[in-house]
Amino acid sequence: MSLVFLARENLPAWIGRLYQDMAVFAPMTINGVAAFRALGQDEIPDLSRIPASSPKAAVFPQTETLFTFTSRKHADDLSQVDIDLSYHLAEVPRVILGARPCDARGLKLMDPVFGGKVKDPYYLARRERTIIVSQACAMPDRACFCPGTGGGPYDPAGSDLLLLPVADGWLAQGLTEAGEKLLAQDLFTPAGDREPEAQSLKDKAEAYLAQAPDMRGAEQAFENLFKDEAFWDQATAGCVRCRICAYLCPACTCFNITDEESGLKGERIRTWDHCMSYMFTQEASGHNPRMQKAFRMRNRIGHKFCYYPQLHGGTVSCTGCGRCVRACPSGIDIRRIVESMKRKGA
Amino acid sequence: MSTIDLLREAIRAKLPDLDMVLAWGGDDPLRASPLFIRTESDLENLAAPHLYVSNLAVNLYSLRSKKIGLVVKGCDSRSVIQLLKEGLIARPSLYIFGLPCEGVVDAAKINREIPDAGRATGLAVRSGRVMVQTPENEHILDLDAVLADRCLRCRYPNPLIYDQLIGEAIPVGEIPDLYQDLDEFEALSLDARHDFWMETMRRCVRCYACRNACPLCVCKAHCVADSREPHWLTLETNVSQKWFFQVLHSMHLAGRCTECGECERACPMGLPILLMRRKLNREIRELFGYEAGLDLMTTPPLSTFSIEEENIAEREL
Amino acid sequence: MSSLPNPYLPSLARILEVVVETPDIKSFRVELCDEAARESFTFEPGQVAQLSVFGTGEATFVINSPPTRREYLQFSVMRVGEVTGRLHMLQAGDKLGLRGPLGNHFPYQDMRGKDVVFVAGGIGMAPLRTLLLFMLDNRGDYGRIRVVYGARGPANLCYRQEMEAMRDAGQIELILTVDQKSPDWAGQVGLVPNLLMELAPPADNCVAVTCGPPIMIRYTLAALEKLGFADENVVTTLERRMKCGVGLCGRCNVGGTLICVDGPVFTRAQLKALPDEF
Amino acid sequence: MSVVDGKEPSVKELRIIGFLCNWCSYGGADTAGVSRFSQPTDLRIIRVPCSGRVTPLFVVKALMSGADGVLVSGCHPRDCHYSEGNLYARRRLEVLKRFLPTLGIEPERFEYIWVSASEGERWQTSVTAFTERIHALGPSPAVKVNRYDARLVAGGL
Repeated sequence: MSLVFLARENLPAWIGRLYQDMAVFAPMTINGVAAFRALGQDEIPDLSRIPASSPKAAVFPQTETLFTFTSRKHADDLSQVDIDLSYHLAEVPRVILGARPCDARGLKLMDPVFGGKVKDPYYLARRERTIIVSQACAMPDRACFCPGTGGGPYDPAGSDLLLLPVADGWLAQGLTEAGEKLLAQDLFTPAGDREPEAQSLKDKAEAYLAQAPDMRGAEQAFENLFKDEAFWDQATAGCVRCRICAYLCPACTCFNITDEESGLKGERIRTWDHCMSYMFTQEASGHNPRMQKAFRMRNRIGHKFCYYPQLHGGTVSCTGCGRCVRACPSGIDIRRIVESMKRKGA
Repeated sequence: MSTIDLLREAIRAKLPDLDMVLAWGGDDPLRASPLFIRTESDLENLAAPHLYVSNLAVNLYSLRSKKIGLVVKGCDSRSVIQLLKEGLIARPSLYIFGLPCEGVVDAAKINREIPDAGRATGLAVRSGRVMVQTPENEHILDLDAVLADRCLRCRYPNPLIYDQLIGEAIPVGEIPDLYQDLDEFEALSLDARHDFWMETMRRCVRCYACRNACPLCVCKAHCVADSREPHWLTLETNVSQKWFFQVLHSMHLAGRCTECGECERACPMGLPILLMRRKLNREIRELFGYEAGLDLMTTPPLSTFSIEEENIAEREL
Repeated sequence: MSSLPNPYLPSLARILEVVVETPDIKSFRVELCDEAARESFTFEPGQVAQLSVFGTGEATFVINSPPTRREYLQFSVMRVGEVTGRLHMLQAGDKLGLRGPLGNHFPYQDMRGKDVVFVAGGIGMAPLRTLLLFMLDNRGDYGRIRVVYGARGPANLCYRQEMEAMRDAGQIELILTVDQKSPDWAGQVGLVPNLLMELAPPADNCVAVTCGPPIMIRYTLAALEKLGFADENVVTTLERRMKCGVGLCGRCNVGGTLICVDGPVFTRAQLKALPDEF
Repeated sequence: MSVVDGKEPSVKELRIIGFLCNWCSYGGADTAGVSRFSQPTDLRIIRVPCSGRVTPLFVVKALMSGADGVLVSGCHPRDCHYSEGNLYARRRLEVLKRFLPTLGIEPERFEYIWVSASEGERWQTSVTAFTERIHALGPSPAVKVNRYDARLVAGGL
């Protein structure tokens, strides 16, 4: 497919037009931290930084209503109550703008979870209405390791449209029909001879990431180390059990379900959950199969690098985006854990 | 000998008597991570002192059954004092290496200053300047521009409790205006302050890193924020829930918080949440002349009372 | 609304009767409100369902009436937490939500022609009751049926009258036991695994089905191994904290196996292939 | 403001939560009622064992959940049934009152006072004054928060 050019100064106009037809999720930088959000009118995203959060909330919101329930008491017999249940699926089309290739891959990792044997209608309704416009990573940083998970800074997988950075804008490459459609605008001009410039940035980015450790093929090592409590204790020593790693992860999908009510009305909500929390597996009886944080970390690593790959043809549930590494308050680096696991458990 | 060599030797000498020593290490050029030293070989991973950004006291409560060696900066030592004072940890199971501190760099500030800070390969501090090396550039910054906020208003560069001091105590410099940021914030209109929290809490992802990185938040899995009975909070990630949690956290720290700033440093969204805690601290200072974590003897002001309160007027309607 | 079925949406059910089994266990006999749904509801012994108390939440319980008896679905609930606490406040006529059936079931086809020994502790009798009643309703298919069932005290034995009636009718052999002596108890005293060893059922052509607190299960499995039961002839049903019940929410895994969809029923042979994380 | 004896035409009632200690202020309110002192009806009373039971979070939670004002009332200092509960309360509630403006909430929405069981008249004047104050301030800060949340939900889809 041919490339077209979008000048940096035309980005706001393009977003303005997209905004007419769909919700736009894009990174906004505040206080030095870029995070995805649904843009308001005339808000201009910052595509220059690697966003601290992933855009997964666009398809899997941190909180969503599964259904509402309303109790109706019978006027003639107040002990008789009818309960009405109703639910609503997303209808508004949306575009994720400024996703990174690792983010697009993250959605691809979530798809088989929510669209497998059991179909999750809430996720699928959003997913079907979502267009992904990714920006290739010309400037990966030291926390990035996408090639080690099967991706790459210019990996087109999962994107509808890929923006390749050049000095004064982007070369846009349509990858799907939906992506191509977004290009049918006078704001885009022929790419001319800009392709070598984009190519050279790509080469540099890939060279920068050449040392990324391979996170794949650790299934056996994990199983071998499963009972090595000292290993997991050490890997988890600094963990303060916050939820950063799971909440910023483009591939984490675990969730909680709770009820909230007020008077005769209420709703059942689904919220992101986190496996490093003691409460995650705490049973009402008092029994907890993952009492210690080391066991919870073991499950976290196992899920991403053993159980998920065993179910999905060796693909790890990690895109190498590096967000957990960048933001961990204790500097825990998932690369180091998997590397030493592969070494010790070989 | 340099500070790091002194520290290494001090730890090496005490290590046989201790289950582990908590210090800072790792290979990130912009910040060190907690380093759990169990064997001598772990000592090779010690990082340079201007990167000792985290407060290791956060680990003490969960390790209270062990014999722990701990390296503290002046600010960290206040958390240790507060934990001891509240009876949450015991002094005999603790060996404290006190480290006079000239300030630590704040990686978030460097990230704001330098677009390619994420690619940094090295950092050096020399005579008030910070050199950050990246594959393409060498950036030079003023140290004051990238020091952690708490260092800019530091009054206790020397630890207030220790078994052994590493190197020489540092003379305490001029004490800057402690609450200038708060004064500026309070000069805003009530509505503007309200809106500020709305916009701030909007960005909160409710990861509880602020709570979990706090050395004085010791309720862990029993935090009321995670409880359904009583049901203080729902799991909804709307502004009202997130805001209420911040108030709840601040309130539970009133008269206990030492302003170590870990809540703010741990926040992945860079939210200025220490402000709330600082406000409570200022009021407690003005009302009761009290600051947390300075000594082992005084009672925290909200755990006691005076029959005649000097600074509280009778309220009438 | 979409054409996809919504796996999170419960059906409404009505409580027909509440039976007080023990001081902290009640059985709820419920039926689906919608008549067509009621007619088409099928399940296998050992499958579970999620019960909702709207406003409080959902929890997983085994359907402990057998599929052969269709007048109601029975769930026995021990009061331990938020949802079970609210369930215990409900009465006949109240409405709740029901999502199911979920999970796998007891391999009753493989047990045909064999002797069966049930080993249960406390509320762990509930899932076994399903299979027990199912076998009684197909009595000719199975050999000797023995039940070893224990609880803290006599008052904590669930379904006691029901099981004693089965014994008196000669349908099963029954050993009831309590942990501690008490003046109102003339029966056996002692822990379930110990009584099982005393009973020493021959492992030959026999299947053992067990459920109870984790510690009891552990000792029971050891006892069964000593008695010579092959791993594939030992069946248990597991519990985990569950939310979605359909394999998505991610908390009930043991290794890559999800208790909610791949379980809750496992043979010991299957358990041995899983990581040791119970 | 509506008034029990109906002398004043009612304006829209607001929601004011009163946390009253069991031993003094609840009695004071009762005395006011028994003496047939007219009082505004905006106050919803929650009886607590002691003003020392009132954590500042009760007040914040009430305000954030839609209360337009919160009044805490206990025994006079030195008169606490448990001898010192109100003295602890005084410190906590004073800190809270000074904290509220930093959150962008008018500190006037919250007040704490001491009313004994015999002070029916003092109760009447206090509750009337507080209710007037809250009416002057208008509806609760939660209204703004909820409006903000609703806008985000619409934007977040």
